[in-house]
This record gives sequence, C-alpha cells and structure tokens, in this order.
Amino acid sequence: MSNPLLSVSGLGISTVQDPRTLVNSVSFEIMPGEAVGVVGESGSGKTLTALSILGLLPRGVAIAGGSIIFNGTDLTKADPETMRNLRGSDISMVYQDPMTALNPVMKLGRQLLEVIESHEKLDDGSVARVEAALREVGIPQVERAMESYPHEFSGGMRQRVMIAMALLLSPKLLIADEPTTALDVTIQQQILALVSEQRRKRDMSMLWITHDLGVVANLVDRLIVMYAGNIVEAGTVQEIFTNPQHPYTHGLLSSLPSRTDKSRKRLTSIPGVPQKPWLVGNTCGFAPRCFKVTAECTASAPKLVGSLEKSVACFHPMGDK
Amino acid sequence: MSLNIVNVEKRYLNRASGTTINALNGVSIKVEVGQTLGIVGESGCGKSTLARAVVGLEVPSAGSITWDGKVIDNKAKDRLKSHHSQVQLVFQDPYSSLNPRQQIENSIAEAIEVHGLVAKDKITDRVTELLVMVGLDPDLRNRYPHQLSGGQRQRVCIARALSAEPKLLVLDEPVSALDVSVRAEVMNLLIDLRKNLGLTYIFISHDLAMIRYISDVIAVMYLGKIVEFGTWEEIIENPVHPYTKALIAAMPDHSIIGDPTMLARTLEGEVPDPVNLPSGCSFHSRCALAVPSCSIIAPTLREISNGHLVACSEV
Amino acid sequence: MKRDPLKPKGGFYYYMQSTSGIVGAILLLFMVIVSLCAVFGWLPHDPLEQNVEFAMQGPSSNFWFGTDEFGRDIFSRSLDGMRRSLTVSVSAVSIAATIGVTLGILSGYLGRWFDQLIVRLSDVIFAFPAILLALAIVSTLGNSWYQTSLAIAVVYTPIFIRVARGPVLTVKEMDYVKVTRILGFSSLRILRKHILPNVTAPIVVQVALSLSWAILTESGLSFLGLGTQPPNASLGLMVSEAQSIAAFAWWALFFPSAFITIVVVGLNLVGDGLRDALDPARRSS
Amino acid sequence: MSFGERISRILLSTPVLRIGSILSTLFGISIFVFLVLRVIPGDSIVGAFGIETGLLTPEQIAQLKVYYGIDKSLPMQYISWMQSFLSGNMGYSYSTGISIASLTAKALPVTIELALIGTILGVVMGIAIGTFSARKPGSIRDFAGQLFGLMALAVPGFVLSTTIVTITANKFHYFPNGYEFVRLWEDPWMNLQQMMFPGLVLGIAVAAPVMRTTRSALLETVDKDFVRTAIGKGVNARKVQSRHVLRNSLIPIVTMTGIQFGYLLGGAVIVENIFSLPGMGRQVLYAITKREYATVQSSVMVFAILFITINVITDLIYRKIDPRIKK
Amino acid sequence: MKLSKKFAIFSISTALVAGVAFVAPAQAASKDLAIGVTLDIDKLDPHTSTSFSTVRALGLVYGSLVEVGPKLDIRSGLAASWGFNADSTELRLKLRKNVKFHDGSAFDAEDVKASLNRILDVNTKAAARANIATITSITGSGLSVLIKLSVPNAPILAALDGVNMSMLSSDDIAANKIGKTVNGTGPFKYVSWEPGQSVKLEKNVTYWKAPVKLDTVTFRIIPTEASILAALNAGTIQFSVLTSPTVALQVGKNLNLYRTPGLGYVTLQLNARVAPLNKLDVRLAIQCAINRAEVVKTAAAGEAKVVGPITSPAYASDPDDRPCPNVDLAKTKKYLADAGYADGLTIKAIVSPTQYATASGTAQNLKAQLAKAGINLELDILDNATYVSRWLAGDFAAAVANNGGRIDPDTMYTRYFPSTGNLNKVAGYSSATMDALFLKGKATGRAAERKLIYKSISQELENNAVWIWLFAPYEYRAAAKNVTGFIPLATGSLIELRVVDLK
Repeated sequence: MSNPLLSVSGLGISTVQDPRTLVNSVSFEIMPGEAVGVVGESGSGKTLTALSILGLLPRGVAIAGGSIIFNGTDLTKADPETMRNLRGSDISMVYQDPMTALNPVMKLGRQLLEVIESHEKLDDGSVARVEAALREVGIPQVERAMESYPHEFSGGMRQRVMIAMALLLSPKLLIADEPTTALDVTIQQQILALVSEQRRKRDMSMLWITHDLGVVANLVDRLIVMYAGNIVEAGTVQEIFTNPQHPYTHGLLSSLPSRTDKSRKRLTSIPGVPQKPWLVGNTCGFAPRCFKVTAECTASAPKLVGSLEKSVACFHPMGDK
Repeated sequence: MSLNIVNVEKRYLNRASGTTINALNGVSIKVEVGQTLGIVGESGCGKSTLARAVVGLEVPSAGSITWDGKVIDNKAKDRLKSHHSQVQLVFQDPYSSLNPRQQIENSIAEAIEVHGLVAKDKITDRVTELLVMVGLDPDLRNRYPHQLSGGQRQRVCIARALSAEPKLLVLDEPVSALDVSVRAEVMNLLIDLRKNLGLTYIFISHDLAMIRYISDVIAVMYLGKIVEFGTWEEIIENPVHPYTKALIAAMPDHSIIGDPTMLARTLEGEVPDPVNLPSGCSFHSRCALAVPSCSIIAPTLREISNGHLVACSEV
Repeated sequence: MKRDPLKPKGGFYYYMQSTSGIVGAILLLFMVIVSLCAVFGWLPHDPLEQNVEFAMQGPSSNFWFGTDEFGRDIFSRSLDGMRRSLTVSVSAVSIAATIGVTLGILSGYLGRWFDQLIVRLSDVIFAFPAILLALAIVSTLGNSWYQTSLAIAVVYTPIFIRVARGPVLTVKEMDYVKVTRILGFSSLRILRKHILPNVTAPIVVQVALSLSWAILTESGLSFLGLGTQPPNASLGLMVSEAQSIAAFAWWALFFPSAFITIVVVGLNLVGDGLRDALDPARRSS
Repeated sequence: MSFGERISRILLSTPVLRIGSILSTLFGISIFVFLVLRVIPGDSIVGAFGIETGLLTPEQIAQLKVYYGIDKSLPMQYISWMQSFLSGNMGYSYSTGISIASLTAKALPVTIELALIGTILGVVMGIAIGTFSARKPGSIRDFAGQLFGLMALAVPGFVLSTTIVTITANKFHYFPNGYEFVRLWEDPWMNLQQMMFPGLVLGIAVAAPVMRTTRSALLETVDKDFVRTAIGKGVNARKVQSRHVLRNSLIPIVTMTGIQFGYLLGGAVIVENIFSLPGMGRQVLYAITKREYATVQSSVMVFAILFITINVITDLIYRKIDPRIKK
Repeated sequence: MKLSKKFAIFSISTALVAGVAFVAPAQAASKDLAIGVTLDIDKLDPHTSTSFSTVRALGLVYGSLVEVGPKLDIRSGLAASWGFNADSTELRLKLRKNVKFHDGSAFDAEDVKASLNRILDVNTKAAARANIATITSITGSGLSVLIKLSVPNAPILAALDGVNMSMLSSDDIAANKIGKTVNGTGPFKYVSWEPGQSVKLEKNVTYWKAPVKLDTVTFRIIPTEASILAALNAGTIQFSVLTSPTVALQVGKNLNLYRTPGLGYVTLQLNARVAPLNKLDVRLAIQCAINRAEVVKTAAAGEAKVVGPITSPAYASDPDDRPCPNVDLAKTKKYLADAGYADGLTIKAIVSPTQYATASGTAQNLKAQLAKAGINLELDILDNATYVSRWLAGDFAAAVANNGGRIDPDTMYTRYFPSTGNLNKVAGYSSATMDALFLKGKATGRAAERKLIYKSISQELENNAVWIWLFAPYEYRAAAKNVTGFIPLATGSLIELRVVDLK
C-alpha cells in the first residue's frame, strides 16, 4: 500500500479569542486516488476541517494543534509562499455556495486565467486551456461564457465553472465543500456525475464534505462521520451504511425516509439538538442525545479505534448486525 | 369543505428589464379536507408562489382560489376573524419567520389576543397548551428566537400557525432548513398534529423522500404547471411523466450504496427561464421522449388511471 | 445575584464588547457631565457676563481656558456651549428622526404613490442648498435655538427617511412580517410590533452620527450668522466668533474646537459601538 | 401584446420612470425654491438699494417692481421665470444685467473643478488611509488611520481654511488666491495652485467618510467567499487585495463619494469665500443677500440638475463596476 | 509591500504639487496696483449705485463738480470755482478748462446740465436725488453754469461731491449709454469688469490734475478680510480696504496701515414711537446705562472713536454733551422707576451681523451692559436684507445700526429727523423743535451760525435720547510698503490713488 497523499493527525481548530474548540483532535488519511466523504451536521466541524487543509480558515479561527501532512509537507507549518503554490495547483477546492464563491465583478474567463497566472506564466495557449476546461465540465458556448459574469449563470452552471477552475491545473486532491447543497436535485445529479467522471479520469483524490448521506452513498470510497467537532465513526461506505456502529450514525440513517421503504412507518428520531463542540469537553459529545448513554460516556471521551475500513469512537457501539 | 384552485396564473412584471416572469401558468387542483397534498418540484417551478397564493399573500393574475367556497384574497380587513385564519402557512426558514424582537410567548399569543380567540385570562394556558402540543417545554416561553435551535424555532412557527385554529396548513419546505438529525422529529410532529387536530396539509418540498413520506396525493410541478398528479404510491412507484421519472431517479438515496448508475445523468440541461416559456410543452427542451409536436401543442392533464393525471402526450 | 445563563444578553453587553463603544461612551459621559454642569449652573463664571478688565486673557487659575474679547470666561462658555450645542443638535435630530423615520417607515411599508411622493420630496430637499433652507426658516420663523434646530432638522429629515425606508423594504419581505398578514393583523399593529422594532438598529446608529453632524452644521450656520444667537454660546458659534481674534487669543479658538472634536469623535465612536452591538451578524459570532 | 399593454410597459420601464422621476423632482425643487424665496423677508428692491430704499418714492418703487418683475402675481412670476429658465438664458441678474446663463457658465466650471479636485483628493486620501487601517484591524496603524478619519470629521472647514490661509500667507508669503482667479485653460499651473488649498480643505472633508467607508467595506469584503476562493486558487496576496477585495468594496465607496460630491457643491460656499474663488456657491450666497430672485432660483436649479447628474453618473459607475446591475 | 508603494506615490505627488506651489510668478514691469476688496461692484451707473464698493471703484473713473478733501474741506473738482447769491438760492459755477472725457470729448456746461437733470429725473432713480431736490433750474453754457434753488440751501454745495453726483457726457446720456459704457473724467479709465472677480482700470493720460503714476488699478474681490490680509502679506495685492478692527490689528509692520475715523457711525436706534421706548425716561435710562468706551473696547477691539450725533469734523458734536456723559446706573434706576419699570423691562433689538464687522460684538456688549441695569435687550438677529426690510418699515423697537455719514449734517440727517424726512419712520422720532432747527440750518449760509444750529440739533437728539450714538468705526486702508503717497479720505473715496506711486 502506498503512502497516504494527505494525512491529518490530531488536528484541533479553535477560535482565537476566549479559545473555543471547534474541531477536536481529528485524524484521517486520504490515499492517492481515493475519495473520502465527511458527513456531519452544521457545526460538526466538517467544513472547518476542510478549510484548514488549505489554510483558509476564517478570521478569528485558527489551527490549535496537530498536523496536516500533504505529500510529505506539514501544511500547518508551511510558509505562505509554499501554501500559495499548493493552492489551486496541487490541492484545489470547490465551495458550497456557487453564488458567493465567484467574484461577482470579474469575468469568468479572467477568474479562470487567474489560476494559471498564479502558478505558471500566462501564454498564448492559456485561453485555449481555460476554454477546454470549461468545455470539459459541460459549459455550452464557451467563448461567450469566458466573457460572462457569474450572475449571468445559473447555480448549476456556476458550480460547473468552479469545478473547471478547480480542475484546471489537475490537482492531486480536490476538496469539495457541500458543492451541491444549494442546487436542485436534477442539477445535483449532473454535478455528481461530472465530478465522479472527472475523478476517475484523472485518478484524483477527493475529500467530499456533505450533510446529505444520500449524496455520498455512491460517490466516495470511505466515509468519516463527524459530530460536535469529533470524528465519531469512519470506514468504508459499505460498512457505515449497512452496519453503522456509532449510535449517532445509526440514528441518522434510520431517521431518513428512504425511497425504497414502502411502509411509511414512523421515522425514528434522535431527540435533542446537536451539541456545540466547545461544550463537549472530555466527554462523548453525543451522550446527551444517546439512548445507550451511561456514566462512562460523560466521564471521558471515547477514542476512535478500529481499522481503516471501520473505526468508531463509542463506548457502547451498536455491534454487528 | 375543500380548497379549490382553479386555473390560477401568476405573473410578475420586472420593471428593471420590462419583462414578465411567468410564475404560475394555469394550475388547477382540489384539496379535500383531511387530505395531505404534496407538491414537489425544483426551484422556480412555482410551488412557493402557489403556497403564498393559497394563504392570500399573492393575488393570482388569473383564476381563483376558494376555501370553503369563499375566495381568498389579500384584503387584510376581511381576514380579521374570517375564514382566512382557517388557512395558515409555515415557512421554510425558521430563522427569518420569527420576529427576532418578540418573545416566543408573544409570537404565539398575538393572534389569539388580536382575534380574541380565547378569553383574556386563558391566553397563557392556551399558549402552554400549544407549546406542549408542538413538543416544546413551556419554560421556553420567555425566550427570544435566537436562543432556540432551528428545530425548536420551526416548532414555534407551527404553534403560531396553530394558534389561529386553522383547518388548512400550508407547509412550505418546513424541514429543509433543519439539521438532518432533527428533521424526523418535526416530520413526526406534523403527522401527529394532522391526526390529532384533523388538519388538511399542503406540503411543499423539493425532497421527494419527505413528500413521499407524508403525502396522500402528490402534484409534480414544472415551470408553473402541474405535470403529474396522483396518489403517493402511483407517483413514486409508477411515475409516468418523463420529468417525474427524472426527479425520482435524481433523488439521492442512502439506501442504495455503491451503485454507479446512481450517478448517471438522467436529465440534461437546466430549467428554462420563466420569462421566456418554451412553446408547447414547457418540458420538451429537456425531454427524451419529445417529438416535434411537443414544441407546438401544450399538453393538458389527462387521467391515465383512476386519479392519476399526467400532462404529456407521449405516455 | 446570580445571572441566569440563558437570559438574553442585552444590547449593553454587546456594546461594551466594542472598544470604540467604550471610548465613545466615556467621551459621551464627559459631554453629559459638562452639559449637566451648565444646566445646574455649576460654572466658575457666568458664561454671559462681560468683564472688560479681563478681556482677552490667556488661560489662568481664574480663567482656566482664558477669556474672549468681552472678558467672558471661555471655560464657562465652553461648558454652556456644549450644553447648547447638544440641545440644538439633540432637538434637531429628534425632530428629523421622528418625522423622517415615520415617513420613511410608512413610505417603505405602504409603497405605491405614497412611497413615490415621499421619495420625491426627500430628493427635493436633498438637492436643495441647506443654507438657503436654513435662511428661509430662520428668517421667517425667527431665530431662537429651536428655529435653528428646525432648520437643521429639515435638512436631516430626508437622511432619516432613507435610513428607515431601506430596512423597511427588507423587513417587509421577511417571513415573520408576511406571517402577520396571514394571521390577519392590522397594518398599524404590523408596523408597530413587527417592523419598527426591527429597523431600529440603523436608525439608532444614524442618530449618533447625525448628532455629530448637527453640531458641525450648527457651527457652519453660525459662521454665516444663521445659527445660535449671540451672546449665547454654542460650540460652533464660539469657534466661528473666535476666528477673528484667534491671532491674538489662540485659546478662544482652541478650547471650543477641542470640545467640538470631543463631541464629534465621541458620537462617532458611540455610533461605531452601536453598529457593532446592534449588528446581529456580529452578535452571533 | 395589446397596444395598451405595450404603452404601459414603456411607461413603466426603468428609463421612462427614471426620467419622469427626475423631472418631477426638478419641478418640485423649482416650486420649492420659488416659494422659499418669497417667504424670506426683503425683496429685490431692498436687496439692491439697501437702506437707501427708504429714499424711493412710491412711484419709483412701483417702477422698480415692474423692472424686477415682482409686480406680477406669484403664478405669473413663476411662469415667466420658468419661461426664461427653459429658454436657456435663465433670466437676468439685475445688478450686472448679464444673463444668469452666462454668469453660471463662468461660475459653474469653477465649482465643478473645485468639487472634482476635492473629491479626487478626498477619495485618494480616504481609500489610502482606509486601506492602511483595514490591513490590520485593531493595530496601532488602524488606530492612527481612524483617528485621522475622526479628526477630519471634527474640524470645521472654515477653521481649517483660515488656518491654512493665515499660515501660508503670513509665514511663507504664499497665497495664490490673492491673484486674480485664472481658469484652468488660461494658466493650468496657476489655476492648480489656486485650487490646491481649497481642494485640500474639501478633500479632507471628503476623505473622512470615504476613509471610514473604505475601511468597513474592506473588512467586510475580506470575509467574503470569493476572496477565500481567490486565496484558495493560489492568487498572491497583493492581487487578492487589489483585484478581489478592493474592487468589490468600491460600490459603497462610490456611493459615499457620490453623496459627498453632492454635499461639496453646497459646502463650497464657505471655501469659495475664504479662497476667493468665483464659483456657484458665492454666486448663490451673494444673490440671496441681494434677493436676486432669478439668480437664486436659476442657480439652485442648476445645482439640482448637477446633483441629479451626479446621481446618474454614480449609477453609471455602479453599472461599470458592478455587472450585476441590469443594463 | 503594496501599501507603502501606494503611499510613496501619494506623498511624491503631494510634494510635487506643494513644490510647484511655492514658485511665485514673476513681477510685471509696469506699475500695476491690485486692491483687495470684499464686495464686487453692483453696477456701472454712478448715479444709481448705492453700494460702497461701486462708489469706491467708480470714484476713480468719474469726476464730480466739487471734492471733499482730507480735512473734509470742500475743494474744487470739475468746477474750478463757485459762488452763492446773498440768500443762497442761486449757485454759480465756473467749470475747469481742458477737462476731457475718456472718449476724448470735452467737458462743458452741457454735460453738467445733462448730468444734473438726469439725477433730478425721477425715472433715473438716482441715489442722491433728494440731496439736490431743491434745484429748480440749471442753465449755462461753455464753462459757466447757474443753478437755481427753490429754497435757500447752502449745504447743497457739499452735496455735489461724490460718485452719485458724477458728471457724465451729455452725448452718452442722450444716447442712453449710461450703465453700459463707462466714460468719465477721472484719473483712471474703465477697462473691464468680471462680475464676482475683478474690476480693471488703466491710467487716464489726459487727466486734468497731476499726471497719474500708476499704469493700472485692479479691484480684486476677495470675500473675506482675513484672506485680503493674507494676500497683502503674500504680496499678491498691494492695497486693500478693510473694515474689521480685528483684522486691521493683525496688519503687521511689513505693511502701512491708514486708519481714518469715518463719517459713518454705529448707534442703538430707539424707536420712540413704540412702547416702552415712547417714554423719554426709558430712553434716558438706556443712555445712562451704556458705557460707549466699553463697547469700543470689546466690539471694535478699541479701534473706534466715541462720537455724538454729528460726525463731520466741521460740525462734530461733543460726545460728552448729553445727559449721561458717563455710565450712571443710579440715574438709570431712577429713570426706570419714573417710567414705571423699576423691575426692569425687555426691549427687542434687530441686528444684522453680516452687515458690518462690529455688529455682533456691539449688540452683545450692549446687551451685557444693559443687563446690569435691569434692561433685557433681546437680540433679533437677521440677515442683512431682512434687517433692512424691517428697518425701512420701522418694524423694530431698537436697532443696532451702522448708518452712513455725510460731511454736511443737513444731508446727513435731513431724511431722518425732520417730520417730513422720508426715513422719519425709521428714525422713530420727530418734534416741532427739530423741524424748525433743520429748516433754519438749511437756510443759513454762514458757517459759524450753522455750527450753532447743528449743535442745538445734536443736543436736542441727545437730550431726548432719540438714539444712542456709540462710535464711529475707523476705515482702514492697508498697503504694501512700496505704495507711496496715498492720502486716506474720511468719505471712503480712493480718489487720491491718482497721486500714488509704486516703488
């Protein structure tokens, strides 16, 4: 087995002032060519984890510990120029909201060319390269698109442009932060199809962030489930969906109505609301909502144990079926 | 008692560009008391406009909407203690649908107070009753919206709608904005309320799974028109319209794993601009079944089996 | 007393989180103390009393800020001037805010021809030279401090119309306002209970900023003889009167100018603090 | 589409509405200035003759009223003013006998040049200092920048003006405004010297709000998603700042600048007096004291047209910098 | 770093602008005098203008029959000599020889007749018509003129001075060119007028008196006096007219300052027709409560002369010749008690601070002084035109006024205090005694006799505390050191620029 492309270990993220933990000691690896999904609800720390890899954490939020080793370089310690060189070329990112992630006052062509400009020299072929990239993601009338502004495009088209931008320099790792959440289902499906097709073609690694289990079910190889700033469960898609170990994962899966289920039986719900990561402390963050909770759960935090195929952070896992 | 939507059209004039947006293009549907109508469609299909028209927030450009035989319009003076309070709406975003400067208790009590629905000294009791009914701790009554979670807020919104003692509740994407783990609770609550209070629902969503879960009958909308209508089983199990089929195929489903066909493209292109509606069948530009006549003749809803209507000439 | 951790944090809490706000509040406190001294007459000298023997004296233990050409105590006059400047600007801004906010809210809420009318009217005043307007008001109505206030108020009303109308247009479309219409509430109730409380933030900030502008406007009008009437002192009038003697008596110009600076800086910082405190986006973070 | 629909679409279209609203605003202003002037005590005769008016016989006063056109009823006075205003000469200044159009033709460029110089200086200073401040919010340099902004707000223009005049003239024996005013095309060098100080005074007044707007707009834009996108694709910090952050912060800055430019037109009065520039501010102020109705009215209308023009220009600039605004 | 670069560019460009600024333009070789004034002229017709600035500028262009000298003596102007008949009803003038208008035409009796008739014509609206309204006929030819008067009127001679009495070309009058072309006999020729900016004049080489040394004179309008002083200090102008004492006090040793008490005076006008000022006791109470020296010290920075009603040196009133030469609060108290206002009273006074430099200070000090005597002087501060309207309508109880003076007390006050005076409403006072005294004054030719009459008038005014005369502000002319030979005149005229040289 080859070395992991990205290896995150013990990553902690917190606010700078009155430090509040937002992500607590997260560790995972992505192998070359592998697609990993991160699933979690809002506030679970999934987006921050993704942003921290590229050093794009918002103001007032910073990495509090741990390391992010990409291709042998620790990104948490890299100098700004190294990071800049990495961004957009080796690692690129697609964002949640295609409405706001593109500069509204810059022509799309210009925004794509900027990627090349930042890493290579612009030359006569650059425009053609950009046009080819746009064509590849299914943008019609590429010449016109180059001269258009983001607002002249629909959400789906914008997200295609974002993907073209991200793929322009053939990155080794594509990070996608809920790129289809803002889109309609039919468009979402188009985008998912596009991304998985491109990934296969380029043998690219991918980190896909989402709150929608349905989206990643057929897209990624392995899945990480986050809750309240911690990874509660990780493993292959097959394992997690068919045999969830963590009560949270389990509850989540059974709370979703399925299209194959014809009984319309009452949905199982998880009582309560998601915990704030900084209130978790040294406990299991899911304990207040867990039906299997014991004193142990609030006395210390469970560690994530298991293999790459399947690991869980729980004192009372669901057990195999 | 029933809600009768007859040939409703709604157009907006965009002054800046001098263009007309065709939001609803002739929608007819009837909702019987006690029934839950699910409306599904993608953004821009007119489902929210229809919801607002049903509660009187929008006046149709043509056609009529009647509840219990009486026309619903936006004249506020008629709404006071009138049949209109029998139709209430729950919005998608529980963050923007509560007045941030009003305590929960006041939000719920206001309609009761204004319309004198219960005696003054009974209002507190009634609010408690409503809070309990939607599964909230009555101790939350003095909180402000920003102190509640999304799920709690949506429950408050439901309680507020119920305070007007409605018969018909229009639910416009009521769980879309909620965290995944709390959606089920709210869905369950809605189902319980329907049973306990004998409510009629119009449940609007882009999420077929939710629609499927709660609806008795489902209407599929595309570009301001109903393209297919039928019982939930018929629509989900036996979709006929190519758009409905595509919608169902595109629905992400966690119960199917590692199936690469789930990532196949089922529908090309995007929804056309409602300013320039395609001629004929508005779906023809994206339809695999389209024949030349589809771009000329606009199909009307026709019954293909008992209670299953579809607007397509090729099925 | 134990604080209920769930009790909402008031605007004050958020206000005190802002450095500008704290500095502004301190300066504002200073202004209030100074004005109160003048209100209660806790002044070393009568601000109007002329004493030729002491004319044009520099700062001393008797006259802390020196005297002007009439031998009046500039310290006492500065304090009294602060009170008067605040009186003029507070009343001007109160009038402008009351009328402007009312019209702005109605205009935004009612829309249609009424909105058109109000927007046109405020455009008319916007495009009109303020000096001419002030001249008209002062010369037809007289020139007590309240007429000056009125003149400034007229000039500032359109600003408040705009400041109030904009948020109303937004808030009107908010779901919680739409709900009230579905619930069958009267327009008056919707305006009072649901719209007004939610458009106050920009208005409150505007009030703080306008107060500081009003003081400067008053000084500009005084410079042209249309503001506070001598011998009464307002900070602006003192500065404009001191212009001619500044060459021999720097103190006559310096101290009132410094007071103006304190007022303007203070009110702007308070405005910044309020903006921070009332911005829900900043609150949530 | 029926004929009626087409007509109503044209009538409701933006350009027509826009022009309609501009015309109605101008009409409102014309009525307003006309009435305001009539309300202020004192008429053209008093304005022209001062205390000597008392020496005039009733016949003379009657003749003067005819001469000044104030013998007619108010509506007639308004109509005849409007006629002359629309005919292009805008009426005549009674003291000089020169048409107001030609007076304005001389005074207006001065004020516009002054306001432009003030605006340019103000915008340059404001954006520079605002950027300087926003680079490190909360730092010493931010404090210094903000302090400048607040000070510039707090010092009245007339204080700054007289201070500059006194210091440069008395200490450096330099006061270009003592020479006769020269126009830009006659002697650009001299003209710029004469415009420099008044322009600076107005510039500082403009710089304060522009600085504050710039600072807050930059701080707001820096947190926008597309800035993160730009950083995320490896654009270097300098280009992120100029292409993405500053460019997108321009809209509030342009708005603020437009407003300030409008205020400058009015605020130029004091500066034009102190620096002896024969601009519109002085023309209006003088005409007000002399109760030269036609001059005041027509000048105010010119101001209003200018003010509206600035609004339109601001709009055009929006369209230029923000492609989202529909053409 | 990006910012520092931006700043570098910014500071370099600022430095460039500043550097350029300090390169002063080269001096011209010809003798050009630039005069800084605050106000523009308002018209080119010398007969109808009333503004000081117009009078000052056109005074260099036009000539009048007589002139008023530095000691307010009447000197010959375009009339070389003159004489009255015994009862002062006829004035015979002998005109100066070889006087030419700027257009080259000769000046003679025709021009005098045409000019005076133009002034007398009601339709002209001439400002000084009232002063010569007693003229019944003007005859003459060549260089002699005979003026007949309806009543004995010796003071009319003094009335012939000034720009409002300018001699115009009869041809111009006939051609109706007055106010459009400027054609005078004065030391300077009119060149151009740029409204709001400047009036340009050039040397008249054919001037009848001594040759003019200055090549050009330019009146430059600089609206604030502080800026005028700045321009003087910077050397961009060489001469100026100032009225503000505080600005005058800032004139440094690098300049010459000419300080002349003017004929105008600042007074607290009391409207004796309005209660409570209709009571003599109230008016006297006010008179006794005011320390005029203090007003001068505070409002005029000590830069003025305390005066009585008549300011002309030849007839000057003794400022102390009045019931209360000095402040006497005891007397005030008594007067107030007699009037029934022992507890004090309130009087409203109108004042226009933009009218003249000392207005606001005067009003403020008067208010402060009267306050000590229990009289509340409520100030009604108005813009100039509003003030004038109310003043003309007599719509005030008191007015802080700065009124112009004339060298002859008759022309100075005949419009105010006789009951027939057209400003008597403004004066607010008349009496039979006053009417008789004015009639007598007009008819008397002998100077000594006239002095006595006007002394009586002055006493009558002061004893009745008709108005409270305060002080005569100085008129200032500040000039660069290289401006030589200037003689200031109390009338405000700059005519002596005809002898000024520029070294």
